[in-house]
Amino acid sequence: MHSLIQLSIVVLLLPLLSFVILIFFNRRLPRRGDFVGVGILGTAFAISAYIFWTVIVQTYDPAFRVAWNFTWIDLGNVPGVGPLQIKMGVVIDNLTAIMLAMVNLISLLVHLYSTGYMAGDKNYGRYFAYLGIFTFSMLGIVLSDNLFSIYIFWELVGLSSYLLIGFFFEKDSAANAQKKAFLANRVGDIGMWLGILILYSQFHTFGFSEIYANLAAGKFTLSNAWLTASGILLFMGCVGKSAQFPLHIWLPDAMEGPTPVSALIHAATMVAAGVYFVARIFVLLTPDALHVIAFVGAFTAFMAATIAITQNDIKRVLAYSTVSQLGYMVLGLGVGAYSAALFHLVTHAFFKACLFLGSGAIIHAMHHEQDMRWMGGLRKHMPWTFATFTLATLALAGLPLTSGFMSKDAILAGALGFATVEGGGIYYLIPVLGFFSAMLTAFYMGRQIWLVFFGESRTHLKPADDHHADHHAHDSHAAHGDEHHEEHGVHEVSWNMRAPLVILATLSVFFVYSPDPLDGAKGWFMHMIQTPATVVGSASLEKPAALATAQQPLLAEAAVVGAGHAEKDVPESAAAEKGEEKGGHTFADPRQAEIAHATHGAHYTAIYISSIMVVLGISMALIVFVFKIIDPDKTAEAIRPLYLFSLNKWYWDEIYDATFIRGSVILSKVLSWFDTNIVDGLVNGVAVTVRKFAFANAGFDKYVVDGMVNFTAFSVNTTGAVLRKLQTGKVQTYVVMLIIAVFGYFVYYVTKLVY
Amino acid sequence: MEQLTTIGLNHYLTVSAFLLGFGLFAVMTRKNAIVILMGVELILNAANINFLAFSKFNGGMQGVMFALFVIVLAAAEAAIALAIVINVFKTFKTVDVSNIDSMKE
Amino acid sequence: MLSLIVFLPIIAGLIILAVPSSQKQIIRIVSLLAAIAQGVLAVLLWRTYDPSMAGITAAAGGNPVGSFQFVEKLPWISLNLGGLGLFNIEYFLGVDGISITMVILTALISAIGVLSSWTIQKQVKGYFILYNLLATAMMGCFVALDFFLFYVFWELMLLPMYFLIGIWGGPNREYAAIKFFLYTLFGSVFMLLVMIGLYFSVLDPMTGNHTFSLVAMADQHNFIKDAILGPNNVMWRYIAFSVLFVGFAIKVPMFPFHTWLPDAHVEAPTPISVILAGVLLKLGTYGMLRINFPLFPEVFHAGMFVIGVFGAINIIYGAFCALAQQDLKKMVAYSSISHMGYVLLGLAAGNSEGMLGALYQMFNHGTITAMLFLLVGVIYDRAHTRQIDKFGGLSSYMPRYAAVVTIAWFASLGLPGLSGFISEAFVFVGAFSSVTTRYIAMVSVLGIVFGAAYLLWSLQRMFLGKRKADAAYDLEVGADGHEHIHFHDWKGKLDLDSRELVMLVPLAVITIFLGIYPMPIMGMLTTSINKLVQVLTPVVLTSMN
Amino acid sequence: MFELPSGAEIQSIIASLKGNVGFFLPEIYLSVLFMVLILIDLVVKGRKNNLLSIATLLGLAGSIFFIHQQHALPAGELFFGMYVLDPYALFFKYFSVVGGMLAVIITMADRQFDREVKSIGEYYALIVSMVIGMIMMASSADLLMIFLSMELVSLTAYILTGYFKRNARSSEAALKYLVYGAVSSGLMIYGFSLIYGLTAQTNLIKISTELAAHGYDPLVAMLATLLILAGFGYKIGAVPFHFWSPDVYEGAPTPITAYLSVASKAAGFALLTRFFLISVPHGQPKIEDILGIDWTLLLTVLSIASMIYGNVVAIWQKNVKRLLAYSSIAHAGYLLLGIIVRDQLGTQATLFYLLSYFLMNFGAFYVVILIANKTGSENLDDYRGLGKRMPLAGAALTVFLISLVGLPPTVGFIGKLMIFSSLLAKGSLYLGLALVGILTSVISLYYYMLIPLNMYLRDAQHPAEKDFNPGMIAQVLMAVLMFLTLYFGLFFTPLSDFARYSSALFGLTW
Repeated sequence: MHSLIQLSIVVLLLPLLSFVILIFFNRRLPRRGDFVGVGILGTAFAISAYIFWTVIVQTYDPAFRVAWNFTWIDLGNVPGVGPLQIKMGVVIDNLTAIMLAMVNLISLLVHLYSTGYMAGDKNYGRYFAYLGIFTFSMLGIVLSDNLFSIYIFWELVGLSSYLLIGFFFEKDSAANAQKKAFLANRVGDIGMWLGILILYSQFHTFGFSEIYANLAAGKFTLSNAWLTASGILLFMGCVGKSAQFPLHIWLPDAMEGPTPVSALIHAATMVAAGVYFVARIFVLLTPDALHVIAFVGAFTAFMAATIAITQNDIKRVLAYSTVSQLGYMVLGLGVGAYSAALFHLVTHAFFKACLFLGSGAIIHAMHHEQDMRWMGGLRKHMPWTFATFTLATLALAGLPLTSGFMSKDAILAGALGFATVEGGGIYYLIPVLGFFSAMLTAFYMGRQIWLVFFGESRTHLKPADDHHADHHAHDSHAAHGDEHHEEHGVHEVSWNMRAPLVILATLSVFFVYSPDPLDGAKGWFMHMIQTPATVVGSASLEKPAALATAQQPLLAEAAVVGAGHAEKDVPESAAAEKGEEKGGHTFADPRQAEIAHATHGAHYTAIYISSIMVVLGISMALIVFVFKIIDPDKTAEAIRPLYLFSLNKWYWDEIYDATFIRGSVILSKVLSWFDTNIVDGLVNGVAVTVRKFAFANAGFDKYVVDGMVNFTAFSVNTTGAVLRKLQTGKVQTYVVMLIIAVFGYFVYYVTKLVY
Repeated sequence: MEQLTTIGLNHYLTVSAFLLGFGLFAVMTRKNAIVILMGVELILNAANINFLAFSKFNGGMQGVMFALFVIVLAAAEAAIALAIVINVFKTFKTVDVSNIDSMKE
Repeated sequence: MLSLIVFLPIIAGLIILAVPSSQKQIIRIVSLLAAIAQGVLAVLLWRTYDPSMAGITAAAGGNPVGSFQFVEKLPWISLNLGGLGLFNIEYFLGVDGISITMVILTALISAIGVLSSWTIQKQVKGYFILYNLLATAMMGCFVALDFFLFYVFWELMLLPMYFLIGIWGGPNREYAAIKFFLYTLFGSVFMLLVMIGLYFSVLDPMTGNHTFSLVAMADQHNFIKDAILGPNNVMWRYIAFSVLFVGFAIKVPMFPFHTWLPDAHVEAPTPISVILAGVLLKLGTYGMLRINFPLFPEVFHAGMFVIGVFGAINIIYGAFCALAQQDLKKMVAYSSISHMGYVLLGLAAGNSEGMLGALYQMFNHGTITAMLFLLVGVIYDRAHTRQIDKFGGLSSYMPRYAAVVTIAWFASLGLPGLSGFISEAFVFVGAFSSVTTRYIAMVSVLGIVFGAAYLLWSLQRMFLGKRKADAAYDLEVGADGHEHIHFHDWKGKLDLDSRELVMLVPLAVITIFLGIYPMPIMGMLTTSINKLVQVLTPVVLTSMN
Repeated sequence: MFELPSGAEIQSIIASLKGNVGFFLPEIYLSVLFMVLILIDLVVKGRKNNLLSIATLLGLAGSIFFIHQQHALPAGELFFGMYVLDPYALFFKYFSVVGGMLAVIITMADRQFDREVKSIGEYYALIVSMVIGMIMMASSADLLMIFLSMELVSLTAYILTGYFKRNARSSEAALKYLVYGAVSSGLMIYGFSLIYGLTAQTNLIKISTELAAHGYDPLVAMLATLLILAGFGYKIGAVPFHFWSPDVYEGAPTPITAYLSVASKAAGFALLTRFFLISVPHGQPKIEDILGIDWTLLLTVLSIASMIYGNVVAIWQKNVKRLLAYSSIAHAGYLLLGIIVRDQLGTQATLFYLLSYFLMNFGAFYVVILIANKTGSENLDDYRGLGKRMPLAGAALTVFLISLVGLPPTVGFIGKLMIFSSLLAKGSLYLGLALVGILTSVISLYYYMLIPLNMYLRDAQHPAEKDFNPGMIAQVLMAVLMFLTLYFGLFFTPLSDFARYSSALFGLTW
């Protein structure tokens, strides 16, 4: 076993250890054991930093990969398949190393920060335990070498988020939010699970490398529609976790969790998992699947940005900005800008964590006031927070010299390149939405900065009733429960909350990633994380399905043999490949190669457009909020339908509520009714019939008339009229019955014999 | 003509059938327990006539023996029947079988 | 050894018969000792079981000993029927992979049931006698390899169950008990006919006589070609299969034969619910695996799709019905229906993965649902109500209880890391890999979401938020300034007491352990399942397209 | 008309009769017992209930010895074909005698006799005479003997049914029984006369040969068959000849009910089986062509009607004895199934079923009596809470009822198993019948379980003010019956072997 593997397993298990210790013993430990959590995470970070150092800095090899696995379940000699084992394992490559370091760092910072933020909560110890399992789950996703274990940790992330979002479970809103998050994620998960099933059903393995090898070898025997479907379905997992449309609804509600948790969820762990996962499966995505992904990402980016403009809750703005940024990443993956998307994932993780922690500091300082309308002027009271928050905001908006600029620009360049290669038309919608969202991002972040930090304090403007309600509705834990805040006391937070802000802000600056502030591609990140070659060649995919199936092995072989063949078959792509050569590697797949080439070409165009957009956005924010040339309220009035549309988040919650949720509840009631009344009723009906029949028979002796009617072939009325006079329980009627039985049958027999 | 002048098997059988019919009629329609029992006697005697007739026309002694035994048993049965009817009369103050119906359904 | 594990409870029952009924504690302890001894034996079986022996059918030459383990085969009844040869019934016990796990489960659940029965105060003696009878019958069903013996044990379960529900049950117990009885009897009487039909259709290769041996029946070569259920009599084979299937499906319970279950569960006392859900339901699917499918493999093959559809209906329908329930126990009951649907689906897949998932699910559902019912019992003991809306915020006041509930609930909804997940996952893997059930599997995954929905919703309504206005308990502020709650006439400990912990913690630990490392159970299953799949598929399974 | 036998012939006849007497010892012994009992009744003064009952018990037990002796004798005809001795007849001899003993034991337990009659008098003698009648029924091979033995049983049964002279229900039952029985036997004897007319024979075997050899008139044959069936159907209590049974079972003294429902029914089956299997010519390809009618069809109709009617109507009963009466109608249906298949396995199954029915029905009636002794009622409502007050009785009754349903591990289950086995051994031919049997037995569960339901699931309406202990002997007897019901449910080889051994009828080779 490679020493890095051993270390990575240690890293994986350390947070779990923290969870186990804290969940069982937190009440017996001093300070509820927060030092255990912080200490363990510190250790984990140290180890992962070492891994990072070894892999990224020392080895510096784009193709670095070590893997290890063990047999988890041995299915024996399965009929029709042969010996079959389900393996679990760990893989470390550059992406893993980076993600490990990032996750552990942010987690550590959140732990540290929480020691300040959560101090005094009655479930303080449990909180750290939850953080531990959250980190563990996320690390599991990062380290997994197969779909099955990814799915396991995927769900565990869901659980952890459930626990953390609902940490203040006494609040109904929190309880609702945690449920919503879990269920929305589950919907995504079933898609992902089906995707996994499609792949497993073909290859009888969950391992990435085996699946890709099999795919490349053309062993996928179903039609290509299935392959596309599997890609889209797997992407559904990402839609859930990374809060893409249409499952984005859970994320803003998840703000009910403690703010540091928001940082952890929305920056480093959960939402990143989705993007990370798509990156892992990137190579098996067919062009069709990629198109879907790209459109979903672009739409999400745009939609969330429009919503973020009108939100008043400081965390909600950030939440929607997260959704929007995740949209970018997904868009990036969809257009094939693999490394750019991951780059954005990492940069976003840092600056968004910074933003969330910063907002947490603000909320903390404001005594759990989250509404931006009642903030203002915090610049003076909280200089550290202000500085770091602003820096992170700039990065988010994508101003040059920040990390965000580089990564976002790379994605947009990819989108442009993609649109050109795909032949324009509707595909240009993707970069257009991307650029437009960039402008909106700059605008709403400008608005936020202004509302929070500049101007005068507007705390006193808050309506009293609202205030009271809010007080209970937000982060009010027991320790703060009775502490009504007065017109004072807004001051900078303590060091343990400040330090993480500073660290994260630092990591939002360009030089961490690339020497050239304008081109992330020149940095180590883009070098280490390179777009992998697809294993589902587009050439074969364009063939009619029937033909494709027949020729699959041949074509796949051709794809494997590589560039040489491709060059012969598709001459025009040769140039593209050459263009990409300086990127260090080539693509066998012509489409991929073309996109890479076009992306490269679009780099500067993207920079120009996006810079313009960002400037536009910021200036609009300035115009509206600083110079007050346009009154936001009046504008809102003027475009009220649009304003409400945005404020109410495009009414997705209402739509889902009216359709899926209410539909399910109604259906469940209907089915339950059906169950008790119809299904059970049928059975009881049979019983009743039997009893009725029994009654008829019991009355048989009683009302012999009727009974005779059943037993004889005589006319109902005449015999009935005669024999009705006979009464119950009489021996004579018995005798009559006897005689009728004997002679009746005889008459029947004679009749039959005669005719 | 022979049918009318010579008494053959059919005559016996016809009489027996009539007796059976009367017996059944009595058993089905009469209310008095005694009369019902008389109906039963008619049925038994119908059988007896059959036995004797068959015995005569088919040969063999079995029919005769049978008839003898039936007569004896009819007597025994009558004895028991009357005892029971008397007992019923003591308890119910009636021998009308249509009134004796405390157990039903 | 198997005889001992089967008849231990009945021995305990006989001892109890001699104990005066006022000595309640002695009665309980005797039962507990028997259950523990049974557990020890089960562990012993588990440790000495050789997972490389397949079971299902006999070894070469028709001898079951080479294939089954711990075989006990004694002549029991041997009648001369003249032209029909000998009427042979054997006392034939043995286990293979699919039964050893069930034996372990039964021993475990029986023991926990005894603990859970500690609070029974009414007619303790009668209760434990019936309980032990039930325990014997259940165990017997799982180890019997003679159809006749199996049937005897199968029917033997009904009467104790009837009384246990009927005497110690809730307000509507008469209805529930007779419903249970009639329903299950209805299912099993047809089995009797099929059993007789099979007897006349099968010859024991070792003796050449007709036989009730399930081992001999599992081999199609032993069928007489033209007998009533012989291979040439296709129609009757189909009918026999369907009839058997319905008989077992009632026990499972499969839609639309499930309506006895919610009633029975709601009325039954907690330990009986535990037994019912934990073990009895498994008998349905076990019967399918042991009898229904291997004996009629070609019919099974033809019916896979239908079974799968019913599995899917169970999964989704059960989940929806659970969603609508106000009574917690009823919800859990419907969740059982939903979860047994996974078993059906896995069986319908007909491949190793699906079958493995199904069997593993049987085990896990046993432990998890037992936990669920115990937890329902815990709260019912205290509050005397199970209405979900009569609670709220319990998490704050009963943290340990809430923690165990969370584990159980999440295990039930199939959270990874807990055993239920792996079984569900394998069921889906199997069902999807089989061409027949692929689309069914795609529909059934909806069950994952709705399963989560009803469980989380109930969790929220009972444990999260704050005390509801019309809650079943009072809120008061204690001397230390903390809020406490108390139930009206509950004298015991508010949170879980040690007895309850002793019941629940092992189950929780098993659930977690098997969720992380399933091989202790799965390892025993795989060989048998592969063999079973082989038996079920005369031709090589074409799952690769 | 007749030729008188010559002296030599008479000598040989007498010699043959003398020779045959050895084969007739149990009957003779029982007849002597009958007279001895009457003598004891006349001679002994004062209360002599126990003396009489013990004497009867011992006397009947003694007859078992004589019956046992007969195993050594070869199977064959006696008294010129009037009477046969074969294992089949022996079976019913044992059956009747042991049944009679149980009836005596139950009578001893029944406190109603103390209330209703001053002296038990000739009661036991009548039981013995009924035993004799039944034994002869099972052995009769001639229409005349059939008639005589049936009448012997019927007449004693009328008297015994009306034995509680001051009890209205008892008298009513006797009257109904009498009228119904008399008409039935009248019809049957008329049917016999027609058969005699067709064949000029009264011996069953000869009838068979005669019918097979010569022609017949289908109409007459049909009428005769139906009339005879009425007589047999009345004895076995099958629908539609069952009407007497609920009323009689309810009104008669419970021991008599038990005895009638078990032994009298069994004797009826003995007759029916023998008549059906022997006199109907067999060995021919299509039986219905021989006798002009499909006997099997008739019996099938009877059987199905009985199973459905008996079980379905029983659901509505509130009186336990009446409930058991209807259940006995249903059981007649199950028993008929075994006869319908017309083979050795079927006969064996019927005999086995009779044995199981013997155990469980006697057991059930015994417990009913014990309960009635204590509660004074046979109403279902009065059974509430009895499970707690009389635990053993409750348990025993539950076992008997479960056995009547046919659930393992009781002997009733094996009975049903054998019956259905015999049906299914014929392939799918009788599957429909088996289905009806199976389904109606599910229905039967419902009403049988009403009794345990009341005993255990419901609480008594009145607080217990008296002692519910039925006494040591009763407890032991109940326990023994219960144990046997269970034991033979698990180890039924001896019963089954016995039934198989007994399924050999004289004049018939399987």
